[in-house]
Amino acid sequence: MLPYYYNIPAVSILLCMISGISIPLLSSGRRAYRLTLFVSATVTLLSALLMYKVIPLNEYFTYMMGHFPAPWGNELSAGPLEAMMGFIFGLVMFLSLLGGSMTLFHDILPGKQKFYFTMMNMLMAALLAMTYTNDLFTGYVFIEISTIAACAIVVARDTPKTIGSTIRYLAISLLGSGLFLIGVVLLYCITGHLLMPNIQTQVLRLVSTGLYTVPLTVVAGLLFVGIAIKSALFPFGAWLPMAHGGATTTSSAVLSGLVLKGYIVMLIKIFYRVFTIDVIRDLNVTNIMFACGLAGMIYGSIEAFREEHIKRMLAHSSMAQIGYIFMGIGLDVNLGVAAAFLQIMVHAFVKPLLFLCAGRLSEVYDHEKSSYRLRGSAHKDWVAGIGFTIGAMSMVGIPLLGGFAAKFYLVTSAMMNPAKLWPALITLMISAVMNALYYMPEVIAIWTRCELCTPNPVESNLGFDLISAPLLASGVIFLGLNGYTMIQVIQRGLALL
Amino acid sequence: MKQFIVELINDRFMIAAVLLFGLGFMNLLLQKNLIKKIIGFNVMDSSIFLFLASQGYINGRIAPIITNGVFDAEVYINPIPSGLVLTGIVVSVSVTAFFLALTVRLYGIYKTVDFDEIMLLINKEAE
Amino acid sequence: MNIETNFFKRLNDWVNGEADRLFPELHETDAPKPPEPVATIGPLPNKDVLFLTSYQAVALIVVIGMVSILLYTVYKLPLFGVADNPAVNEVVERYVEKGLEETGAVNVVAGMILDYRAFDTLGESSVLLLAITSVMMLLLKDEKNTDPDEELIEAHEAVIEDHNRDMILQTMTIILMPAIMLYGIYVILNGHLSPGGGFSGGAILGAGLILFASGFGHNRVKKFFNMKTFRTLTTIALLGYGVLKTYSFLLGANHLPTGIPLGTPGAIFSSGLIFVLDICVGLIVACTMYGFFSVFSRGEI
Amino acid sequence: MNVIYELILIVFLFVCAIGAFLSERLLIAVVIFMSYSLVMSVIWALLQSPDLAITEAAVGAGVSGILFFITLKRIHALKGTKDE
Repeated sequence: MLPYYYNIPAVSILLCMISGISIPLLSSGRRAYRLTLFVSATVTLLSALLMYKVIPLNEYFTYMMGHFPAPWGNELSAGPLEAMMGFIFGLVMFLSLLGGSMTLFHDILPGKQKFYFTMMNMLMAALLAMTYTNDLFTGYVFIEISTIAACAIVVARDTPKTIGSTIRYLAISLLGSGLFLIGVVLLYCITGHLLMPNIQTQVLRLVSTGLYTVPLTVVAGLLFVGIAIKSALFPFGAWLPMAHGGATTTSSAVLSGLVLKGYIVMLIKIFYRVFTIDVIRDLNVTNIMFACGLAGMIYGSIEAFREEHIKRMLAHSSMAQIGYIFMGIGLDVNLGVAAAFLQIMVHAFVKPLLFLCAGRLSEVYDHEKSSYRLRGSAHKDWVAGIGFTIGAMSMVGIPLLGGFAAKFYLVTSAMMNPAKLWPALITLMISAVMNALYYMPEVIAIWTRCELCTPNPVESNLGFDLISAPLLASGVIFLGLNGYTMIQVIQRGLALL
Repeated sequence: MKQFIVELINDRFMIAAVLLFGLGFMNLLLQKNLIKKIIGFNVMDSSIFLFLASQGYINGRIAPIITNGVFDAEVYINPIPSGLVLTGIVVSVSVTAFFLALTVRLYGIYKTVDFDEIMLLINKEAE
Repeated sequence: MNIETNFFKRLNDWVNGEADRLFPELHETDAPKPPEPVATIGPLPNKDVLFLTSYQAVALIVVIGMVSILLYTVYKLPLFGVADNPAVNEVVERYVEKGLEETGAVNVVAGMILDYRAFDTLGESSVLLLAITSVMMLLLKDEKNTDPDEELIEAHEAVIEDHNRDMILQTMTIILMPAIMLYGIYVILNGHLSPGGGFSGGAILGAGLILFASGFGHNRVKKFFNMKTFRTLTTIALLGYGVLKTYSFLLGANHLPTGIPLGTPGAIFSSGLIFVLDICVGLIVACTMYGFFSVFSRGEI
Repeated sequence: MNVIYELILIVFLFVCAIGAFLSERLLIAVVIFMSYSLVMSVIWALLQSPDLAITEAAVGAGVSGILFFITLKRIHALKGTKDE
């Protein structure tokens, strides 16, 4: 008999799907909102239970969906890493929904709020399924689900700008999932399997016999480019600022905090469980990652520096953070991948915090988005002000905060790889300075008093003030304080993959 | 040269699929009209499914419907690709519907279906 | 003589879509002109022209590079249609040989979709639900996406439509409708016995509903198929699919027998769960396809 | 014998694909695209996968073709037909 916590991945995915499906039966948008909150809370608790059970035992299990074992039926596979990601997805989804609920019900028309929450539930299910899946084609199906759901929550705001940016976002990310599908198809042609462990045995056999080496490199390239397009790595990320800048606060928080990361976690899992990381390093896909990561860090920071609109500035800076993550993976060192994972987790907390606080601060001056005219808004809404300050400081890399821990381990892993040491260090330094150059003026602006501005009264949103801002901020601080233990847990998890 | 032609004829579906993918991909990027872009996307998607389904075909075997008690696998083709392509066709229809809905709304706002014009209008509005 | 030339000239004009028609007197009511484009773009500033041309050049290079890489890989791949390419392995053997006794489905593909790899198809049906929800989110009529002159044109067309119902279409619908519906239902019910199954049968039913709606107008369809029935049908079908599959996933994973009889192969009520799931998937696909049509053309179901 | 059928169909696929993109009137492009997906469903039948043939015919030519027509109607691109 399976221990009971083996069922948690399957139960959490199916729970999200069934609640997403049953939302049209509910009568009002509010009720759908409460159901989504309840579902994301239960998923968080379930993943916490799974983490509590799996991390000490350092156990990695696969779970058959249905009666048929591995190569025949679908399978999920979970370990310490997937449990942590599931926990973070659930928690951050819950907090962003809670925090952004005011602007949510203001931006979306009452008749269409239920559709929005169906999308949120399905997006949640897709993110969980992408981390837990042990089967490439299931991964492709849930990538399609997350693409449609992500484009739908961007277009929920129904302004001309969001519709225009959504059609570009949809076109480019369909390109990405098309390339990913070609990768899966080619892999099926040469290995004959769709389940990750079976493909791995075939791939290792192919590598040793030297058969089909050209298709193998092309497959690795296609899977990487497909996922890079969808997670807005440097050359492919043109759609990100418009899409994330225009959406409602909750959508942009969830999109840049979680959806971009779901694809990267899946890519890491594919590289570890399908190709094994040393095969990937021989195919020097990681060098391309390293180069794109560096370019992304610089380009994202420069664009964010030039940006006036506060939300688009945050979107550009997420492009830079994606560059950090891919640079970490591209460092060819296990500690590098672990540091990239820590950066994923830190960014999953920091960016929603920044988006939510920016949304609240902009409400002080009736949806004024330009960072110059947000002067002194923190005094009217001090919770959002403090949250924004903590988030900005973590992005800049002030010690004792999550951003610093991630950057610290990125630097130590760069040390371990002398070939890529200098470019990594220089770009890390430049982008840290650039971060400071566009975050610090922001923080200073919102805290300077401004006599002649006319801030309007701020309706207090208890969910934001008491739960989501404090929890997100404490998540950032928690990651900052015991970064070392997190790196240990992640490295043990990576070894198990 | 003759051997190359024989091989070309033999791999006809895969080469056709790749060329159609290139055609659809090029049109998805280069066509100005949104409707043409969506047709290009459809051509691209169905070419990937043509490539996948042609992988399942084995010469001289019949469709995987078990008829009059014949059970051994040498008689039937490989059923997995047709199962995957079935899923793929429905995915590409639903994504086309979403794309078309966006085009209708964009026409409603900007009264044009030319993608570059729309993007210029949006950038003009943004400043 | 001049009737033929006149007739063929008009037919030629009509085929090429010129304004003149075969029977001009029927349609002389002229619909108001569609509005002029609101924002006209002046000559593009040279910065954008440079960007557009460089974008096209880069796109062309990317496409040619991609196609050449893929052609080279296809050249290296196993040959087409050869019996021993790596895809034909023990996975296929089990699907074909033990497929009938394990899933009870004569059609191995249906057995594979709805039983071996049922999780993909659950994701698949929710892709359909997402698509119809997002289309409704965009196109359902509310104050944001209705503009007055569009309403005017639509009202005018409704008048034209009600006046001269298309006789040809209606008689053909009356003839075809039962055949299409029967064929669709047959394809769904025999999904596990003959080729077909939920997806194709549902698409046929959806196309039948669309034919009926375009023949007899939306109000006739709205009598038996409005927003409420659409919502309940899709949700019940998808919930049925989800709950049944959750039941069989969780029990299957814990190696407990689900106790669903597989029935005698070849009979309609064989293959246990697959029969019910085929009906659910058929319902979802039919409602979604009709939902696409009515939301696109009328803005409400 | 089958090879010749398939080669003809593939040539027809290319003709349809190129025709759909070169035609300047959108109505013709959509009609050619529907014939493209019809030919694709014939190819599925030749590749011994009847499920795909029925689905592609019903969904490819049927439903997505109709959606294209309605979109053309909504963006006033149907020149010279009943819409005018």
